[in-house]
Amino acid sequence: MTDANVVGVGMTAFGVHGSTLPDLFAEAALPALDDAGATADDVDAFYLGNAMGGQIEGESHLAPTLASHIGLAGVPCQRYEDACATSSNAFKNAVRAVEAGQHDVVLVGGVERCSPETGKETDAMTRIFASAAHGAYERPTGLTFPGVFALLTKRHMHEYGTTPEQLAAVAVKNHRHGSLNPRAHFGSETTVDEVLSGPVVADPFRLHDCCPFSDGAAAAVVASADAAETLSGDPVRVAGVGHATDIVPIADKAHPSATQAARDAAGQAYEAAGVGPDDVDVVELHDCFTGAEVLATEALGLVEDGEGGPAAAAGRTSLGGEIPVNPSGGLKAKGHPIGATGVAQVVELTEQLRGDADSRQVEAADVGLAHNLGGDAATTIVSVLESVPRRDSDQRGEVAR
Amino acid sequence: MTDANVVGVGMTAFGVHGSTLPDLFAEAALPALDDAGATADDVDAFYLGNAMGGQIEGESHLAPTLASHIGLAGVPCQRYEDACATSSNAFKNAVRAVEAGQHDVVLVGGVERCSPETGKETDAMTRIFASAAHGAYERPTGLTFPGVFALLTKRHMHEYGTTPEQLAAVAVKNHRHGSLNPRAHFGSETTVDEVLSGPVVADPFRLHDCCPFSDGAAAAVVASADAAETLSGDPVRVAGVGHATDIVPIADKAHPSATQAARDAAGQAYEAAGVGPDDVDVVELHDCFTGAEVLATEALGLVEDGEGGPAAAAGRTSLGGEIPVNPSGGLKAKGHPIGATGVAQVVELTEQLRGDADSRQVEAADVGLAHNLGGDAATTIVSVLESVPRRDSDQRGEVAR
Amino acid sequence: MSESLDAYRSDGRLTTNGWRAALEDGVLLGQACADCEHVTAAPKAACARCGSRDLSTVQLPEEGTVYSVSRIEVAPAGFDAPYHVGLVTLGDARLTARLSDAAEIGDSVSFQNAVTTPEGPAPRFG
Amino acid sequence: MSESLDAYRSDGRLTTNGWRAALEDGVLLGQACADCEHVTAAPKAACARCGSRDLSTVQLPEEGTVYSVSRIEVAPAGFDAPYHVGLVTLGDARLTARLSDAAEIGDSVSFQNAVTTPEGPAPRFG
Ligand SMILES: [Zn+2]
Ligand SMILES: [Zn+2]
Repeated sequence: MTDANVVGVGMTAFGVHGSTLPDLFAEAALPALDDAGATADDVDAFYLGNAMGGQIEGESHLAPTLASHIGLAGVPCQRYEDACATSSNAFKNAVRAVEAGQHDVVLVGGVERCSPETGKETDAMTRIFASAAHGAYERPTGLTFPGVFALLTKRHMHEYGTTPEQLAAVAVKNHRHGSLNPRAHFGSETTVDEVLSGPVVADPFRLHDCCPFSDGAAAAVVASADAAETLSGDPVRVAGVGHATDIVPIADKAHPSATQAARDAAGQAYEAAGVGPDDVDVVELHDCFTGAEVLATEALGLVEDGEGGPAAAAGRTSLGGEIPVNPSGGLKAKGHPIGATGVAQVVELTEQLRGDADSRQVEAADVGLAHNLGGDAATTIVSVLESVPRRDSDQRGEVAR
Repeated sequence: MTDANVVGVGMTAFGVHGSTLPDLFAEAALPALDDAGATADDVDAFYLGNAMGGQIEGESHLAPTLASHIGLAGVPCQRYEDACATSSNAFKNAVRAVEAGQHDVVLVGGVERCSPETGKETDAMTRIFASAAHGAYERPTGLTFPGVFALLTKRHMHEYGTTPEQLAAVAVKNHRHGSLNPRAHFGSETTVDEVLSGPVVADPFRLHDCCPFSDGAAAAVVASADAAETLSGDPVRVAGVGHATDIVPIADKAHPSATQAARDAAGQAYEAAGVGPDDVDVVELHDCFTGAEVLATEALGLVEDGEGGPAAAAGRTSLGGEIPVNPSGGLKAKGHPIGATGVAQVVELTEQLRGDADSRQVEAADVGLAHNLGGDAATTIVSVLESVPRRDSDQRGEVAR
Repeated sequence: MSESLDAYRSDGRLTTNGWRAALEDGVLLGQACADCEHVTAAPKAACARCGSRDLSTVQLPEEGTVYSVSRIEVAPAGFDAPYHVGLVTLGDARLTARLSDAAEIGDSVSFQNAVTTPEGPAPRFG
Repeated sequence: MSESLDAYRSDGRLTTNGWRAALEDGVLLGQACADCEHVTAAPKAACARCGSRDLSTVQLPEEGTVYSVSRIEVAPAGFDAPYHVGLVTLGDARLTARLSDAAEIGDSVSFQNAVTTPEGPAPRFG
């Protein structure tokens, strides 16, 4: 088994785009290939994440269409869909294929358009997002995706005393981080008062507790250790990937607010990487709603159970705090084009571990963790990435020959 | 690298079903587990094919929902979509994970509902199927899926003199085969005259040149060689899987009627299996339209280029002929619930190679080939399966201990 | 299992269609696992906790307590907000339901009827 | 590339939106690959044959011959059957188009205009 490495990354700004999915994806994929120093000929396979292109834009069979669009026709292509964890699932499978030696260099990407630019307004998009809930059992109750996390968060508030002000602190932090990220959907800061005075979406969540409907794309080139030596992109090592699926529907989960799939996936990823939560320097996690970040910081072992809210309010998870969470702004401020989100987390961690994250750089970031959740808290994929000492580029040129 | 084996299979009848997708899938998956002699605890991962559940039934995140429904909650789940090649893509990735030792026993399955029972009539379903064409370039012309294969077939008729009567012979053969298959959507035979007098769908295809809108599910348990020893299901060896992607749109393909992706994927599969077309005893191939079968028999090397039509008319590809194609009835007569089709081909081949195919059994079937095509002839996955000498079951019980 | 519940089963199993039909008849069905004792309020082909297929169809209690609840103010197409959705503890089972009024965690609620929606029937508690 | 085509390009590339705008203006745009000489009639970010990004935007010939054709009688929602769809050889390129009349392979056809559909504009030949 060889190590898999991320050797190139690219992404569009997240926000509102009028491009078609192929054009939008090209804006992420071509820069990722360039960053890797890879040409189309170097790429052996394509792993695509797109969650809802069928429902939103009437598109299927997108992987071959996108491959042709960016010059990769010929290679085996596969599209993954696992709700909001869609492109992390593509990433996991790409990493596994490289680790097994089945492919040397693969392109992984995600793309989605969810903004009203697609012609789908809030009520239509809310229904489409609800397609990830249990169709016969959960959807008839009128449960929405904010509603799923609202149920988990309300229970967490009951169990641990988590407060609306602590939830708002998560939004304030992620907006502040997002204001440092030129690719973020929201570039402005917010305040606890502003969050707490917004309109309710699904109690306890108000508008600013929720991520926006975004368009965007993200891509990464994953290469074996040998192939990484022949490419010019600075590698980041994929140290471990965990993937677990909890029970659907949420009512049947043993302890819904524990988000067990995240605990299981994190345990797998930590074990594979040989690290623990204390070793992690920077985290990109699935904050589709403020409460989701509170639950995730606990499930990942970054803070004690019940301490997610107080930790956010105390700044422990801020840039400059003890464990910076979502320096990109997270889904909350960076945006959440569903199928692009998982790979966008990998893009951010790669830049952080390379030391290229500009004003949102986490100091001495050597171990990064991505947490991507799909469906009614049923699926989680956790990836641990590690920095690789920069090789002298002259020497490297010779190694490659 | 270990060999991957199919150790258990199951499928529903294809046709019209009023069940939900989870219930329909259970009707295939639970029998597949039973056929393998596997319990839920034995299964390490789930690979699902579902092509258009979002557009047809407003469903996403189906893999975890189906896993929970049949008792597999916890295992990593991934959904594949690659238009009509959807569940072959799931199968390929499942086989690769087993070959790499990443999982020992996995469940692969596909499910789809496409019949009017879904509430979607012909025009709506025709638009949904067209979602697999190039969105900005092909769909505005009004190109449909019958239309895609009509363009390829009309060109083939021009190039080689293939006739409508030869196309009709494919339909007649596959209806005859389907009449021997209790799970087939169409149980009745047809005639060349009946085919040629049907209403035109997309010239040169008339109604009986086209596969029906079907509902159904299929499932297979794939296991490593070691794991297969511990399970009671009779194994069939996966000798090779090839996967190639041609250019989208069809206008840009070098020679559209050659279906190059099929040639490339078949080449890979033959090489991996160490066999050639002459070694193949039984074929399940992608006859979404009669012309597609003609093109595929040539691309797979079963007949010379240009001989696909005459070969069908002469009975060379019939049960009892030199190379029986689609003994199940194929997509044409067995039916084509999009996301279930690829795995259903594996189910049929497994039964054929085990010698369990009753009145449609191909004699001395030791090498089987499945060919599954997706999108505008852009994607093809070809799998070669081989029979394994039946072990004495008493001996096997001891080996397992 | 009571014989009267047989009408909602097919091939010895509670399917989703049977579960829905019972709900529309005002009968709240669940399944109890013989192996791990998990009781689910959702129609399943196997136990979601342990994978067993040894499930008996049971009628769920109609009185329970609110486990969690949210007031939905932004609804999917086809639904009119606001409304309340909750997780309700019913004996050994936990159920997802529409709540007819605002409620707090721990409140007692009882089964009222099935609410009809574009996505099918859902149990309503209040 | 003629300077007049620049208006349809953004960031030096022919995007799908630019290709559509040109088509609606009666201008049939394609892209020629500097590396393998493949000419495509579809908007692409790279050459579909060789992967090169060195594509120049070109105006396609408006006269061509039918490469293949089908009369569609069962149409998708939003389209009225019957109508004809063809692959048309235009110099070094091959184009997918609506044909205004029945045609045979080898027939000469010429570009007429853009037909407006629920899926966007398509070139019409006849
Ligand atoms: Zn159980
Ligand atoms: Zn080229």
